[in-house]
Amino acid sequence: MSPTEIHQRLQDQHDDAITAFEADALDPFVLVKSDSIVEVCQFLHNDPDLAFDCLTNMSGVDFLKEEYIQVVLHLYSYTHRHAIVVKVNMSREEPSMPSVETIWKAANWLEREIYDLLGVVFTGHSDLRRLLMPEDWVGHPLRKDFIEPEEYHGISTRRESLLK
Amino acid sequence: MSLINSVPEMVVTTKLDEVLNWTRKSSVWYMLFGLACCAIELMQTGGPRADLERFGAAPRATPRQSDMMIIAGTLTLKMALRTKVLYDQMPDPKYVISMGSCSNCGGLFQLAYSVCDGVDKVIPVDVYVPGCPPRPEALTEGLLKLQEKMMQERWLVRGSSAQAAA
Amino acid sequence: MVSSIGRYLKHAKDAVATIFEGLSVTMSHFVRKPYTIQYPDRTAVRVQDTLPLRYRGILEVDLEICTGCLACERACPIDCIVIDAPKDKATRAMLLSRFDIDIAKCMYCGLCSEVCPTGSIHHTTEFEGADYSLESMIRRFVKDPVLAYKAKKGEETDPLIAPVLDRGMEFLAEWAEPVDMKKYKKEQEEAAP
Amino acid sequence: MSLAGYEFEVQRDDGLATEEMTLNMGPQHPSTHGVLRFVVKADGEIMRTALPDIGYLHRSIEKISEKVGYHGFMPYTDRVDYVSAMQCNQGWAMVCERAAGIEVPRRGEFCRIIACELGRIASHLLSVGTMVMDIGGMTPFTHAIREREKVNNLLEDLCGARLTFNYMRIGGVAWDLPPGYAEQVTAFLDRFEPFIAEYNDLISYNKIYVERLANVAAVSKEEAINYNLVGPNLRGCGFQYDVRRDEPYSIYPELDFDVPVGTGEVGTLGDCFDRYMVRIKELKESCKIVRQCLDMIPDGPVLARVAKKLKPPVGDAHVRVEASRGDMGWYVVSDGSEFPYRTKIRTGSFSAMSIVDKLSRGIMIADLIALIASLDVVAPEVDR
Repeated sequence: MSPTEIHQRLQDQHDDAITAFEADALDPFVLVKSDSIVEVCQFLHNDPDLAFDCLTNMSGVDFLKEEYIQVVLHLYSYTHRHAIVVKVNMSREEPSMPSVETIWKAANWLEREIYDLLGVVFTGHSDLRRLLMPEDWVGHPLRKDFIEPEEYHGISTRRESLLK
Repeated sequence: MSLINSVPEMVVTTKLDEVLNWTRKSSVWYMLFGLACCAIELMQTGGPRADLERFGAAPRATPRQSDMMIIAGTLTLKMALRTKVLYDQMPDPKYVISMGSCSNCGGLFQLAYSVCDGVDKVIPVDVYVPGCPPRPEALTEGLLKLQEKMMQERWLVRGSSAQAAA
Repeated sequence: MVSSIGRYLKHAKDAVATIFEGLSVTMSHFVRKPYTIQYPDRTAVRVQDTLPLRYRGILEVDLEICTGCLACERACPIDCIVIDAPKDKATRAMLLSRFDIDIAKCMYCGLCSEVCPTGSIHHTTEFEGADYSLESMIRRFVKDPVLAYKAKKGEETDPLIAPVLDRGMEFLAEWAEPVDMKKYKKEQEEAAP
Repeated sequence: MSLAGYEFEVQRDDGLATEEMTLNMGPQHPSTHGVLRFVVKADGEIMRTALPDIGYLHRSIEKISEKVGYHGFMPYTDRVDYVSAMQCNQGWAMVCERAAGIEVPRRGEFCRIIACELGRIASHLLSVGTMVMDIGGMTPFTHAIREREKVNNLLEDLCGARLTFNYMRIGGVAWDLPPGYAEQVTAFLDRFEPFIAEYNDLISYNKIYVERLANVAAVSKEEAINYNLVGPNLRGCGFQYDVRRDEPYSIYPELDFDVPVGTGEVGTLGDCFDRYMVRIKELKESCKIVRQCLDMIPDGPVLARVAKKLKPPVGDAHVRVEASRGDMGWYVVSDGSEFPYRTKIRTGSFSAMSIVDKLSRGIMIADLIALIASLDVVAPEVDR
């Protein structure tokens, strides 16, 4: 199915959840309201004509100037060999969205990574802990306003160049 | 009374020192401590083409049995604390070869937030090997350099180099 | 009971048989040529000389043909090259007063030699640089300030510089020449019929 | 370093008390393919669960991309997956080309594929070699490494480095094939193809080896897709899917190659042995692809002219590349400046690690090693 058709089907079912659709982008995407993401994803996964059985990628992007954080889900269907991108926007101050872990197991670690690096809280996630950074790390490094700490457990994170 | 660095300098004792050093340098067992990219080159160095065992360097799986630690790869802050533990577990005398740019000074990951820029911030380093990653021959050269250093140490004889050896 | 003993014996037989199969491959190595390169001293030629020209070993700078354009310093993503090239006020020529490369930090990516217009900065096949301290691993190429090289119109005539320049061009020739795809496609289409 | 959630537990069944034991494996462990840590809860020899603890090699490559620009990031992609750096190069080059709308000369594409497939051979060789070493056989590892050195030499002739190639550029490749390269590669392939049979003799069907791998940690197709297992791990479940064939990019549609899948020949479909065997079979396919490319390679330029300060238009792009460890997703967001706004790399090892927790339930502790080895996990690819 083409992205436009996918969007049409989504629109028929979940009209109020979809806020925008961009068909001309390199990867056409639908923008979904954060509180209805689970229903939309459930539909995308279960509908036999869509059958998005695989979450290939999930990334968080911090838009500092526009003051929102965006979570981007790249979905792919092994059954029908088509793809769609789902984007969710949320506020920078308290970013949170429902977890889609129950639909795709792959989301478990991807969401943990986003929580770790960008601080997005996924409500309903079974095990939301830091994944990559140590548990006592302060801050979310992939945020644009992240400032590198001076030292970690007595190890300084700076190094003077010998070429000075 | 311990004999270490207490005997006066004589031909016999210096020769004995040399014998001691020669035996030690001919069996530097290194710990399998692959961190990142350099670990692959470390494997290849242990492999058939470069064959590090020609110089008596055999891989050991545990720090308790090894004389040398080859820091092969990027040391992250999370790993730096563990590296210190591993180093402390090695019996004296112990040596460290820092292999590759990342462990020398952070190298290309100096820009990163989670990387410890240089292994010498955590443990003392004896030989630095440049390269990203160093080819097996370069690591072999690093080992030879370390052996040179080992040959100059004094264990029995009192002398100016006693401080350095200790 | 009998069948289980039989199965056990069959497993044992299989295990022994496949071990010997594997060992026969290993044994065949007794008659194959040895593969180890006896670096450093027991090789017929130095290992460095067996490496291809493209090999990205430790960087070297030919100051005779360095134009002081700072392209390499800018191309380096990690700032391991530092060049000071002030203008001499009296003669208005460019002086090279400093050209340092930190080989302990360098990542040997080749981005600096790719942009060099004369092939002055290039990777050599040298890889031996292990040392006891980081300070001694900085390569300082400028001892006394030298004049930067100025490209001449036409052929280089200076007998001292010409061979160095030729060598630099040899390094440059290794790099692929970028083309304008639109133009290239048009040429192809014109040539086709 | 708290171990929250892994507290010591005592379980009492009827009569006999069994203590659940919490073991710590790694981060420095000789057979974990890099620095990984597993918190293993075991009941005797049987594992209840093995929770992976990753991040010991998190080098913030994604953040660095925001500081070094599009061209300067290329060397860093080598370090994402250092065992098969070529495909990472290609992934980054392709996503930038897609975002900026750059076309690659045809010869450049062929150079890329030749390099990539050689890289795949090198990667799979290391994978099967270390797998045998993890299981306990030291000699086959040296055999694999010996052949890998030859591939390394070929790649060194091509791009001057053995591991971190930095071969590709946005818009093509940095070096054309050196003179006489086709003959060199063909000579290697002629020598290498019989070696695969030798490796099968030496190890693949060895009784002890088979017993260690067969029926261990089998994955079903649905489970694999749900956990987003990719590449050889997915094909090991008997599901024929390869990005090179099914979502073709570059010149793969013109090439003729098979997609080997696991058949469950010695045990359950999708067990460790199947995943291992897929890699052995892929070695052959890669040889086939390289041969075809060498025959078909046209003349012409290899590198398109690209602005020194590349500024793709505002927007985002996502590409998928079949790397040695499977489908690798590259996502880049551009804000119109010369630095990427955000880069995300979704790698095969990452999803493979996330399934370890599930697969490790109820298998022996020694099988965990076989499981990790068969998933072919490379630590920096998990952590980036």
